[in-house]
Amino acid sequence: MAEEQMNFRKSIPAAIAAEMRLNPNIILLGEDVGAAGGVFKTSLGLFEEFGPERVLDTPISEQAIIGAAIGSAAQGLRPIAELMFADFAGVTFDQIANQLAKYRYMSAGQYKLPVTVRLANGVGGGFAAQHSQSAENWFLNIPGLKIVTPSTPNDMYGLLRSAIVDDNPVLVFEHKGLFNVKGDISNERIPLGVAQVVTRGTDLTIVATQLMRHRSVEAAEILNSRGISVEVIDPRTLVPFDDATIRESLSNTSRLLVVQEGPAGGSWGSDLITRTMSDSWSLFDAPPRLISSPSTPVPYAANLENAWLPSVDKIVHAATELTSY
Amino acid sequence: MAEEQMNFRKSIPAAIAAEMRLNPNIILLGEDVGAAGGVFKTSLGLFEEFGPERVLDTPISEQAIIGAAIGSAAQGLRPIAELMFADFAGVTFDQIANQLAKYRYMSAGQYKLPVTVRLANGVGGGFAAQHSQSAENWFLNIPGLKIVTPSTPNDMYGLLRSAIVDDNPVLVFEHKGLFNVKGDISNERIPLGVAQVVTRGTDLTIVATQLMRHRSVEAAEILNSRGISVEVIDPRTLVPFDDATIRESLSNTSRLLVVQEGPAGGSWGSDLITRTMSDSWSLFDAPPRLISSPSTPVPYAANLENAWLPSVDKIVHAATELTSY
Amino acid sequence: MNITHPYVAWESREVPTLKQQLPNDFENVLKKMYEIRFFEDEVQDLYSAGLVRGSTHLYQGQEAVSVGAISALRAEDTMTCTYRSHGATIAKGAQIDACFAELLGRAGGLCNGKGGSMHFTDASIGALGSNAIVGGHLPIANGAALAAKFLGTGKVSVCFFGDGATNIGAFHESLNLASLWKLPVIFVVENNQYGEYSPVKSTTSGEKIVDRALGYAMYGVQVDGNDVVSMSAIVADAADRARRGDGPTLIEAVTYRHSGHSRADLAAYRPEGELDEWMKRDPILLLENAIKEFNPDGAAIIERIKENARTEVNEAKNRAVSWPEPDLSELYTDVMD
Amino acid sequence: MNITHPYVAWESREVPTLKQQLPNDFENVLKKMYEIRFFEDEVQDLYSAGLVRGSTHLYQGQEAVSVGAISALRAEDTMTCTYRSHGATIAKGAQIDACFAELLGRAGGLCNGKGGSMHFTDASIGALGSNAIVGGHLPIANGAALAAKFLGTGKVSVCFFGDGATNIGAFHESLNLASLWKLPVIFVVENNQYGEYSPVKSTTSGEKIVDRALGYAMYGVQVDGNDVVSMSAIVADAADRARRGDGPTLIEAVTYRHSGHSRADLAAYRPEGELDEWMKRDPILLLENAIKEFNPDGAAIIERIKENARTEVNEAKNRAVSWPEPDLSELYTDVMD
Ligand SMILES: Cc1ncc(C[n+]2csc(CCOP(=O)(O)OP(=O)(O)O)c2C)c(N)n1
Ligand SMILES: Cc1ncc(C[n+]2csc(CCOP(=O)(O)OP(=O)(O)O)c2C)c(N)n1
Ligand SMILES: [Mg+2]
Ligand SMILES: [Mg+2]
Repeated sequence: MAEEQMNFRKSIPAAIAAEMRLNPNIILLGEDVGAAGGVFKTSLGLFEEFGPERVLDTPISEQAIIGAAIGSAAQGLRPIAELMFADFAGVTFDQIANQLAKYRYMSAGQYKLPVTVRLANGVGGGFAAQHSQSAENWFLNIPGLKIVTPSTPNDMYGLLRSAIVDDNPVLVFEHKGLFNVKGDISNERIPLGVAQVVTRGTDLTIVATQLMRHRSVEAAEILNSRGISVEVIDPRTLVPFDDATIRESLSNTSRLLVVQEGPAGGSWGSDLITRTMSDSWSLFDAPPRLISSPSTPVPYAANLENAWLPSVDKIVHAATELTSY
Repeated sequence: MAEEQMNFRKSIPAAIAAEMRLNPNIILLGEDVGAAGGVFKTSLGLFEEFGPERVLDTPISEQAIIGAAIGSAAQGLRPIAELMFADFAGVTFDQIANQLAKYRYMSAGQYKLPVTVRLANGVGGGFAAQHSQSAENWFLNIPGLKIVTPSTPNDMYGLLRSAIVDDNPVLVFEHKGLFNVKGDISNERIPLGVAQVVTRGTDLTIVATQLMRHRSVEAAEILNSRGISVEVIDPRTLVPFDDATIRESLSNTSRLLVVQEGPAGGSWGSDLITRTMSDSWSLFDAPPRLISSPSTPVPYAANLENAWLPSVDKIVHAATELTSY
Repeated sequence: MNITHPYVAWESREVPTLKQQLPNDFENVLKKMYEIRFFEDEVQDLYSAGLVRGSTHLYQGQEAVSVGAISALRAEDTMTCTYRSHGATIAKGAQIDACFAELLGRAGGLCNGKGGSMHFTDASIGALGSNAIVGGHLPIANGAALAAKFLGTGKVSVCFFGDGATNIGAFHESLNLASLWKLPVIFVVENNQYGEYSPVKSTTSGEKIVDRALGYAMYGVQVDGNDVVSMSAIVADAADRARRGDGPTLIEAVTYRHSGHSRADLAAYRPEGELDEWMKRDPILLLENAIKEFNPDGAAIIERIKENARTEVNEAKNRAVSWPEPDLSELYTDVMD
Repeated sequence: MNITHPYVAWESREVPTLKQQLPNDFENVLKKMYEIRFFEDEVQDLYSAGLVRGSTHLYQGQEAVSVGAISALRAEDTMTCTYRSHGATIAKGAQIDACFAELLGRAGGLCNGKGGSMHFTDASIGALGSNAIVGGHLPIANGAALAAKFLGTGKVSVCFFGDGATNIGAFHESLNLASLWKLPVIFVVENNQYGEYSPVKSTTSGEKIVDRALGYAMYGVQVDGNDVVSMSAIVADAADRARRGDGPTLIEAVTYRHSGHSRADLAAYRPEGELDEWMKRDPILLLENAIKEFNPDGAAIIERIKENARTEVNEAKNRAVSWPEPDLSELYTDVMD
C-alpha cells in the first residue's frame, strides 16, 4: 500500500478503523471515546463511522470498562478498551492483573481473551504525578499480558492493528509526548515481539522505547559525529521481548546501554539487563548501564520535570563513558 | 529482653501490641481483624486488649481501608491497614500507588503519612492464581513506599515494629508459607534497610527472601557438605535495599545467585542483579543468575504448584553450575 | 421503617412460594439440591482428609438460590459466580466428577486442576468462571451481557455474589453500567447473613441491600432465598425483562450458610440457636415438605431421588479420586500464544 | 417521578435562599467569589500564554458551592477536593499568590511547584489535597473524619467532587463506610451537568444523584448550588449533624461550569443556549441581585468589593510571576526519609 505521512495521534484511529472494517465484532469502549473522539482525539471519526453500538462512551468506571471487555471477549467480541491516562490503570489493576491476565490460565484455556487495552502513558508536559507515569512497568510481573510500546506513527499503527487481532490480552501504551510526531505509515500490521534496529552501529548498543528512543537517536547522531558508532534498538514490544535482536547487536558492540523513562525499580530495562547478563555474559566487555528517571514521583514544575526525564546529554555522557571503559 | 520461642504468625500481633501500647494513636483496621482476630489469626488478642476504637473491622472495601489510613495519618493517627491476601492490593492499587506513595511528594512534604500496610503474600498451599502472588513486586516501580519482606519470627516482629514507627508508608509482606515457622524473638525493633547475613561463605552469594531464604539455607547446607561454601543473605527490606552488604559479600565470593518466588519480570531480583552488575561489575567472576518462578500464574494442583516454586534442588543445581563457571 | 421504593417489586407483587405450589420440574430440582448438598458434604470430608488444598467455601443451606435461579433460565444463558461456587456450577450442569477432580487437583478436573475450588469454570455449560476476588466478576458479567445484546443471542447473564460483595467498588460500577446500558444481566446477592465472620449489618449500611437498586433506577427485589419456587419465579421475571431489553435486576436472596465461612471455620461468631432456626428453613426441608404436601407419593419420591443423588455423587467422587495429577507440562500452557 | 425518600431533606425541609436573605457575612462571601472568578480568568490567560502547563480545570460558575459550603464551616475543618480545586482552595483561605505560583511551577507555590494545577494542597488551612484521580480522595476524606472522631477534635471533613465521580468504585466504598461508622464527613457532589464531555444523564443511572444516599441510609439533600445562601444553610445542617455524631451527609449541589472541561475544550457538546440560560443564574449575579435587593447601598458595595478582588488577584499574579523556579534539589526531596 501507498505510504502516507501521518502523525502519531492520527495513526491510532486509523489503525482501529482498519481493523473494525474487517471484523464486525470489534468494539471500542471508554470514557468519551465516542461522540467526543477521545480526550486525546485518538478515536476521532470512529463514532461517526461505526456508530454508538460499536463505539461506546462509558461512565468513569474503569473496573466496569475492563470487566465489560473481559466478559464480552469471552462471549465472542473483540473489544478495545481505552483507559485514557495509563495511571488510571491503578483503579482497575485488579481487573487487569487478577482477571484479564489470569482468565485463560485459571480456566485451563477454556477462554481466550482477545482484549486490547489502550493507555496513554509517560510524561506529557506538566501533567504531574498522577498523570505521567510509565505504567507499562506495573504489569511486567503479571504473566498473561502482552505489552506494546510504540514510538513512531508507523509502529503505533502497525502494532495496534496486530494487538487488536491478537488472541491474547494486549496492553498498548500510547506515549503522550509523541502524539504530534510525524512519519510515514505503511498501512500494514507489524508483528508483536519483533524489535527494530533503528540505527546501525558497532561500538555500543542502546535499547530504548517511546520518547527515549527518539532521544537515543538524537544522542546517537551526536555520538556518531564524535566517532562513536551506536546501534539504537527499539524493542517495540516489552512482552514478548525480542531478546535475540539485542543479543545479536551485542555480539558486535559488546556494550549495552538501556535508556528508559521511569524509575529503575521493577522496570523493563532492569529485566533486560538481568536477562542479557545471565544469558550472554561472555558478550560483554563493559558493565551494562541503565539510564532511568530518579526514584521519585513525576514533579509538575517545568525545570523539575525536565530534570526527571533522561536527557540527550545524559545519554551522550553515559555512552561516552561506556565506550571508553 | 529475654528471648522467647514464638511462631511467625504470633509474632505479628505481638509486634503490633508492643507498639500500640506505646502510642495511643496507633490503630489497626481491616476485614475481620477485630473480633475474629484476623483470617490468619495475625491480630489475635488485639481487639480484646485495645477495643473496637483502635481495632476496627471494616467492610470488604479495600479502597476505603487504605483511604481511611491515608486521611487519618494526615490528621495525626498512625494507622496499620491489613489487606489480608496481598493479591487484594489489586483492588486498591490506586490508593497505594497513586495516593499513599505520592502524597508527600505532591504536597512538597506538607504531609507525611506514617501508614503501615500489611499483606499476606506468596504461595500458601493451594490458594491458586488470585491468592498466591508475590505482590511485593507490584510496587517496585512506585517511589514513596518502603517494602518489607520478613522471613523469621524475629525479623517479622522487629521489622513490623519498625514499620509501625516509621514516618513513611511501609508495605509489610507476611508470607503465608511461613506462618508456622518457629524461632526466637528478641522483642526488639529491627531497623528497616539492613540485610542479614544468614550463613557465611566464600564461594557464592545467594540472596533470597521469605520462603526462598529458607530453601536457600537448606541448599547451602547441602552445598557445604559438598565443599561449596555459600553465603546466604536475606535483604529483609526490598526498599530501601541494603546493597552494601551484598557488595561486600560479592567482593569475597565473586558469584551471585538470586532466588525468588514469583516470575522474573519486574522483580526485585532482577533489579538487584542490574544494580549490582552496573555498579560492581569488576567484582564478578561469573554471570549472575536469577532463579525465579516461571512466567505463569500460580496453578492450583499440588504437583503444578510445587513445580512453580523454585526448589532446593534447583538452587543446589544452579549454585553448583555457577561455582564451576 | 418501610421504604416506599418504586423499583422494589417485593412489596407490590405477589411472589409465589412453596406453600402454594411445587416447582414445575420438582424432581430434577430436588435432585440438583441433593447433589449439591452431598457434594459439599464430601468436600468437607476430603478437606479434612487433606485431599483438598487451599480454601473451600461450602454452599449447604443456599442450594435453593442457584438451583431455583438456574431452573428459570435457558441452558445457553451464562453465569458468573464467586469462590463459593460449587453449588451454582453443579446447578448449571457441570459434571460432578469433573468438579471433584478440580478440587483434588487432577487431570480431568473442570480446569485440569489449574483453578481449584475457587475457580470452577465450564465453558461448555456457560459457567464463565468463579472468582476469588470479592466482586471481581460483576464487571465481567456485564461484559457477557453486552456481548449477548450486541450479537442478539438473547442470552441472559446471571451473576451470583454475596452480601459482603455489595460493599466493594466493582459492585457499584457494574450496577450503574448495567442499568445505563440496559444490559441483560441478573445480579443475585446471596445474602447469607455473613461476610466471612462479620454479620451483614456490621459492614453494610442501608436498611436492605436491595435498596441500593434505587440509586441505579434498577429493578430490585428481595426474595426468600430458601424457597426454590420464589427464587425461580423472581428470576424468570428478571430474565423476561432482560430478554425484552428492559435491563438488569438486583435480586436479594435471603438465605443462610450452614457451615462456617471456609475450611476450618467453626462459626463461633454466630449467636446461639441461630443455626437451629435456619435449619428449620433448610431449603431442602422446605421443598420436601411441599412435595409431601402436594403429592401423595411424596415421601417415596424424595427417598428415591435422595438415594440416587447420594450414589451419583459418591461414584463421581470415586472416579475423580482415581484420576491422575495433571501432566507437569500443564504448568506452562494456557498463558499466552 | 417523585421519589419518597425519607433521607432526602430536599422535599421535606424549607431551604433558605437568596430570595429571602443575604449570607451573614455577605461582603466576604462576595469577595471570595470574585477572587475565585478573577483567579480563574487569569489562569485561562496564563494557560493561553503558555505559562501554565499540563491541564487546568476552571471553576467559573461553581463559586457558590465551595464558598457557600466553607462559609458554614470552621477554619479547622478539613477539606479534600478534585483537580477542579482552585476555587475550593481559595475559598478555604489559601494565599492567592501561592496558588498562582503553584500553577506556574514556582518556588513559593502551595506545593513548591511540585504538584501543579491538579494538586493544590495547603496544610496550614486544612486543605488536605486535590486529587487528579476521579474519586481518589473520597476514601481519604473518610480518613480525616476518622481521625477527628478518634481524637475528639470536633473537626468535620468536607469532600468536594463531581457528578462523574459518583460512578466510580471509591465513591461507593466511601459512602458505605462513612455511614456505617457515622463519620463526620460531608460529601458535596458538584453536579455541574457534565463529566468531561458527557452529560450526567448519559453516564449516571438513577433519577437523581442524591438518591444514591438511600442505599447507605445516609442523609441526602439536593440543593441549588448557585445559591450561596442555600449552600451555606445545608452545609451548616450537615456539619451540625456530623459534629453531633450523627454521621455523614450527601449533598448534591446543582450547578454549571461556564467553561469547557479543561484547557482548550470549547464545550461544543453543549446544546445551543444552555450556557446562556445558566449565565442568568450565575452565582455571582444571583448574589449581587440579592445584595441590591436587600441593601440600599448594594451597587456601591458590590463595585468596591469587585475592584478590591480584581486588584488583589492581579497583584498576587504579578508577585507569583516574579518568583523563581524551584531549586533543582526539590526533585529529590519529599519522597521518603
Ligand atoms: C477483594 C477481596 N477482599 C477480600 C477478600 C477475602 N474474602 C473472601 S470471601 C470474603 C467474604 C465475602 O462475603 P460475602 O460476599 O457475603 O460472600 P459469602 O462468602 O458469604 O458467600 C472475604 C472478605 C477477597 N477474596 N477479595
Ligand atoms: C479514575 C479516573 N478516570 C478518569 C479520569 C479522567 N477525568 C478527569 S476529570 C473527568 C471528568 C470528571 O467529571 P466530574 O466528576 O463530573 O467532575 P468535573 O470535572 O465536572 O468537575 C475525567 C473522566 C481521571 N482523572 N481519573
Ligand atoms: Mg455472605
Ligand atoms: Mg461534572
